[in-house]
Amino acid sequence: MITALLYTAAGLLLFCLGLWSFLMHRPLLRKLIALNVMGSGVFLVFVALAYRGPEGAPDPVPHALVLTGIVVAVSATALALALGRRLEEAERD
Amino acid sequence: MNGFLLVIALVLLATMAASLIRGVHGPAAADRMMAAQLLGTTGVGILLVLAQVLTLPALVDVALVFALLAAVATAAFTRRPPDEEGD
Amino acid sequence: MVPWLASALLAVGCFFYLAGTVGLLRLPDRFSRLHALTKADNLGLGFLVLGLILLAPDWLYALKLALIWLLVIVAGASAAHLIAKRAVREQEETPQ
Amino acid sequence: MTLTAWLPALIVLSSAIPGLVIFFLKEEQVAARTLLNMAGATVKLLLVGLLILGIQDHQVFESRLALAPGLELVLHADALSVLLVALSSGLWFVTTIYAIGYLEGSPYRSRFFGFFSLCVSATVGIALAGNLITFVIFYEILTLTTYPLVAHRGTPQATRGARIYLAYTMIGGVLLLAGAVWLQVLAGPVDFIERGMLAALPVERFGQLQAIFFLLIAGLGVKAALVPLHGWLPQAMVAPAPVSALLHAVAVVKAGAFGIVRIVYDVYGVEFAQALGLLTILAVLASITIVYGSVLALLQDGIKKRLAYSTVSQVSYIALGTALFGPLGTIGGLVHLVHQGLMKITLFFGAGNYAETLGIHKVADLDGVGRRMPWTTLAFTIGALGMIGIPPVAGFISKWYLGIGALKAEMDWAILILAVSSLLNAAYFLPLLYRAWFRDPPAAWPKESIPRGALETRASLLVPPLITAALALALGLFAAAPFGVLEWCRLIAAREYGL
Amino acid sequence: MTPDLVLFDLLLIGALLALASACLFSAELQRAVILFIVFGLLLTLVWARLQAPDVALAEAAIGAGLSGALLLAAARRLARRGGRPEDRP
Amino acid sequence: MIDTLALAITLPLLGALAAVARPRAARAIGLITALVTTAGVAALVIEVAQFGLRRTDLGGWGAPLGIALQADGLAAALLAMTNLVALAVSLYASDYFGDGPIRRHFWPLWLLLWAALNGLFLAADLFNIYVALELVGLAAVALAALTGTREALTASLRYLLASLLGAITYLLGVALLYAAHGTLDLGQLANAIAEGPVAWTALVLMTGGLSIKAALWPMHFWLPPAHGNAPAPVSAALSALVVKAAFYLVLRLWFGLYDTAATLAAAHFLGFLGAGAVLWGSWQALRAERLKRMAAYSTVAQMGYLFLFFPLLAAAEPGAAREDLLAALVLFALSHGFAKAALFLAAGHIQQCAGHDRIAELSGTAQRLPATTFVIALASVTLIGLPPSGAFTAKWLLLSGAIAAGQWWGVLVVLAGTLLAAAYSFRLLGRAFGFEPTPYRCITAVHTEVPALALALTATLGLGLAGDALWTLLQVGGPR
Amino acid sequence: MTGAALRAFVTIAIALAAGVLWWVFSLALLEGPGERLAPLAAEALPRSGVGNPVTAVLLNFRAYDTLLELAVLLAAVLGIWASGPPDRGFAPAEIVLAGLVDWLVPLLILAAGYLLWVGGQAPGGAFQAGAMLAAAGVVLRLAGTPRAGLPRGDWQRVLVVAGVAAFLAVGLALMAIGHGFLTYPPGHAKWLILTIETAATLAIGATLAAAYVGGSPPDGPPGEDRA
Repeated sequence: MITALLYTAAGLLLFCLGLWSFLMHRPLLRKLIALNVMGSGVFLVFVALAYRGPEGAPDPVPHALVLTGIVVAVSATALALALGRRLEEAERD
Repeated sequence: MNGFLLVIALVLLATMAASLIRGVHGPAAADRMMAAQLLGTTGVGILLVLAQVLTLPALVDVALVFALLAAVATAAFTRRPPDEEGD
Repeated sequence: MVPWLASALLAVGCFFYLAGTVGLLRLPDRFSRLHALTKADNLGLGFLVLGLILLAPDWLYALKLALIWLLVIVAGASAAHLIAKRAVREQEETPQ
Repeated sequence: MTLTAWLPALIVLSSAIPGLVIFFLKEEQVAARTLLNMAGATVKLLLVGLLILGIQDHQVFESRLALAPGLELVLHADALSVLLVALSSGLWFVTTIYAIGYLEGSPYRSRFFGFFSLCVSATVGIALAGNLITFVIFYEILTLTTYPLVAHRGTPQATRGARIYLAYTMIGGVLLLAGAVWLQVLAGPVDFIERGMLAALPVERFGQLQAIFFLLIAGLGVKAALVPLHGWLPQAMVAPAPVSALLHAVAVVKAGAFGIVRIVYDVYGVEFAQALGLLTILAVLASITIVYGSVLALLQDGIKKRLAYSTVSQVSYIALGTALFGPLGTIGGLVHLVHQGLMKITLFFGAGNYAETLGIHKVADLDGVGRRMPWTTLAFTIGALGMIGIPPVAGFISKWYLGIGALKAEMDWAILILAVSSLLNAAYFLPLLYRAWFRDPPAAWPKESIPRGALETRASLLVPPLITAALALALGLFAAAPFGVLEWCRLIAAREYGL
Repeated sequence: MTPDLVLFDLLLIGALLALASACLFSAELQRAVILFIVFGLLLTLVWARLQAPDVALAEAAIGAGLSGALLLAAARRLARRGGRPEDRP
Repeated sequence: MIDTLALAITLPLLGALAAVARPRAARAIGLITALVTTAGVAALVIEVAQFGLRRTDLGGWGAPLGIALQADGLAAALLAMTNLVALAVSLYASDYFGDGPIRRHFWPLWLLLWAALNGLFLAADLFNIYVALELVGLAAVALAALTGTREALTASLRYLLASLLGAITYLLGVALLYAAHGTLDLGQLANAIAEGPVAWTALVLMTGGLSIKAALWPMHFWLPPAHGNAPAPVSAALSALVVKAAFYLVLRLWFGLYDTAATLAAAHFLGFLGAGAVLWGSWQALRAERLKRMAAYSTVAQMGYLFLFFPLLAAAEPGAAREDLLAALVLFALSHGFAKAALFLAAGHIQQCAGHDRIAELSGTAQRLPATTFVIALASVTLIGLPPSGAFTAKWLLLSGAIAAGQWWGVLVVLAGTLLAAAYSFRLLGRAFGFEPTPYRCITAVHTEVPALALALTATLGLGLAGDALWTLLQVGGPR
Repeated sequence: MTGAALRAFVTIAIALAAGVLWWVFSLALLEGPGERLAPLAAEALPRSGVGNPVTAVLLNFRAYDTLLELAVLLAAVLGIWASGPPDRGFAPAEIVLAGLVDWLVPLLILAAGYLLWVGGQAPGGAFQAGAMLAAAGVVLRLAGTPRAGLPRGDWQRVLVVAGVAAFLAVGLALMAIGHGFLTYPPGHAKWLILTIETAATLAIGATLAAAYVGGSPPDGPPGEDRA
């Protein structure tokens, strides 16, 4: 249980750090990284609460949710970067 | 045995944390990439040890993926578009 | 006997890792750092893998471990080259 | 399907459906448009005839549609609604004829007639509304459908006038909405019932009821042009003459005045309103408006502007009658609802004829117009004399009953108001008549666009004022006739006072 | 629960948070990107430690491969444009 | 066995795949899919109306291990609106994009969005909602960027970032609920959740995340530029449907999942934000220089009205009064959906014909584009909340509720919002009759105006006069 | 409020939020149901057709989530395609990199196949395998292949939709024969899942690689070259 609590705390801290950075920075890339860190924090919370000691088999459902979440995060990042690139081109013209 | 392996993992993690300093401080991008390279290899090591400690053979696969993709990351880091490519 | 040997190998691997890290942190110029780094981490991982192979439950597992080491060496060599090139370029642009 | 359940809805739809169809007609399909308009107007008159016959037969006409649980659209025909339904249907018929003549050849007539028909539908809906929410619904629809008519000409003045009109009526609408909802929260669904339904509420809510009354009156007062909510009316004069006629005589101001009547009699109940002390305040408001409107009318040199301020003043007679506690005052107010409509529409038709035929807009240009356009001027004269209250025109009847109503209600000061107002009426109408009949015509009219043929102007422009003037005269001459307007109003008053 | 493991956990979490902070507070974009890639690496170790090898595989595969390459490319473009990209949305 | 619940999601998804694979036929595929999907959803809505709650366990596992789809009256009502609007938008888009190059990007994304929206309304699982929400978000962002102008791209990026932030925050709330109760199924959670800090925090996180997506003031900042710069059919879908979907989830959470635990103070807070949205959104709409911007700010305001219902709903005892309020809320949302879509479609038409949408330079639309002007007028009637629209009925009930609860500030906000809405609507309509016409370069084909007209008429006459049917539909197992 | 004050306010608020969140999550973890869905999943695993519980969740118990997840990926790449043509990419690789690519790409593809196959029984699966394929694409593009090894034109489009298409085909076919959407009949689950996973791997690989290329693919009928 201590492990789960420890990693949950880490996840929440990542979430809050990411949120802070998201709110404080304007560049797209920074906001994206911040969002990804926030996402990682949430995923960490999920995985931490799936953990049930060194002996017990972990709960597979949160793992599956996190996998789905990672794919979603990658998709969003890729789309954002593509839009950002397009915007740069539009601004250059 | 597991206790010793854990100590190994711990030491490896410590070296990793230490090399993070180079990663953070740089000064140049190449220095960071070197740090990243070392971190990757150390990560592979830790994963292999963890696979043993936690009896999770799948972590060896993770290490394999790591090893394969480290090269991809380095290539992505070093390549530049043609208009900037020095050579 | 085997566990002892394995432990020894692992400890040696660990030492090389440490050496590599110290090199990365302490060596003054970029290219010597690069050399220290590649040598150290290849050797470090090598001994580590050797130690773990001794503990491996089956041959496929052992084979995978060996494969990983091989991969890291080859990829590491290429990577070192690429990074070196980049470092040269950076040096031309901004002196260290 | 029974007729009693459908007739009120059909009366509303008989102008709404032609209106909607007309939108889709092409500009040059004049014949089809005229046919539709006149067919709709005729059908509506016939249906109203059926309704009146049925009501005398003690049939109950009611259409219902549930909007939500507890919110129903109710169209219900009672004696009071028949008054406004008959007035608006009749005048719509006449005005349609007039508008066809007036707008001949001008652009975007499909749009105009479409909204024109919808506007009448809304008025009829207001007349037939059987509960407060239905009233509010049609009241707002009326705003929406008259706005395009005011803006129709598209000139900057028209746009501005329409904007001011909208601002006033929207604010009024919002106040009315607030009052209506509040009342419904206090009292449940507010159906219009003779002698009202609020007296049964517990005493501690009376304060809220007073507040609601002022909200409602403020909302209705905008359309009824109670001072100081009248500001839109003179601005809306930019609309084409048939629209002004409609706004002033039938639709908009009547909707407001009719609403006040409904609220006082069929929501609060006149006795309860008296008990709450609301009537006196209403009477004061109405009196101020009457005098103020008349004074301002005197100051105008545009004919239509003068008529507009006259409307401000005259419509408040209805509110005044409503506020005079006692059946006689009620009768005075109610008959004036009809009488003012007939007389004012006659005046606007006349003013429209002067403008359209000869380009006359100012009082000063009226010199000698009686010789060039005797029939129009005759109708105009009847209307003006009625407004002043000279017998035997219908306006006299209104003022007579208002006067004795004021005595009965022990509001003697109201007599003074009536007297002053009549003097002022005379002061701003008589010079017009004098100029028209007794001054010499100028060498050339400002802009003579319809040459004199067999008739002084187009037949479609001439016939409507003659009809309405004749009616105004007839209502005065034969006021006591059975089934006349006066008798009808007596009936309503008797019921409202539980006599 | 062995104390070593707790020590390992603490060290790992400490490194992770330190890295995240360094990455998020970094003044320079390209550095932030590289640190973010390294962050993914550490995160993989976390997943491994928490017995989530599937997640670790995915993180390793995507973080070092596609995601890293995408972010590096973006950072490079920005660096090439030279201007401080503070005016971006 | 034909499962209409699954069909509502799979049909548009299939269409999207076909449109990706065969871009040259994208338009035909899109139109066929639109018709088929609408028919399928119509079947579902009829099933719900006739047989009551529909639920299906995907994969046959059942909650909590598997995922269920569920349609109650509330879901059916919103599905009906969404699919009708989407059908109209599709018909309009087929003319708007024609055979131009954008069509091959538009159709697949649009059908994906459609599928995701249907999925959201049917979702009965918290994590599934997250995935569907992200699908909605990404597809919507990609669609909003289709014009490719600088403004559109900037706006889309901002939209994307806000949307991702909302989704992640929501997901953290989901994690908390899963940690506390070990299930993700809405029905099971509704039974499990008890008042306390855990339930509270989860609600705050999820509501916070969703209200960014629902553009609740002051988290609306991303909406006006994104909706104002997207292609017209996309704006219509975004404003009418996408924010509505996020709002629907908030509603589900508050009055389906939480019911007992949601307390008055928090609902009041949302209500205050709603009031802020009404006033600020309307004021900005009044100041907007462009028609589509105005419409977008109007969406901010209209979303505010929806949140004004929250304190009243939370205060009302279960019973008829509460059901009335809930139905009024749904009626409001549906009316706005139809009307706003109509408004944006009409705006797109004007933009195409005039070459711009600057309100100050749009004169004489009543003469040159009478049907389009009529659509705008009808839509405005709903936005202002005038009779005979459904919004009027809803507003009446909202005012009743506010007066009955003694929330006079709510009454004032509604009345002020009404006046402001009238003011911004008539800025354009007032110019419509003007006689210095803008050069309109369009010969209007009648069929291009039919979708918008149908939407506007539905909002104004259909929902206004037949709104009573909604009460019956909402009886089907809605939030208690 | 000044900028600095606002920043301070936000910082403090977030710090407080972090504390509250940790407290609340601890509460949830300490008081929450110890087992959650783990025993249910373990109990249902034998009937799921696969041995890896995570794969069982992803492709059987919560397959619908995965279907939507693939749709999210599709939406992203469609959005990227809509953002115009890709840039030119990189110059042909010099010798070291080319050598690296020569052995790395086959290995990556091999690894992808391995992860896909092993995913049924052990950690691994479609997404991880797809990511390896995508990594191969990334390396190829870095080494100077502009389209990252993706097929031209319509085949690329077909590849990108393959995952969702396989899911839908299986799901709807099952529904049509009376099993319910995505309800695998006992005994067939393993092969149906493997079919879906194979298609999904190809689709994910192609999609992610296309996302890295970053622009719309050249259009034209299959095989037709309009580059």
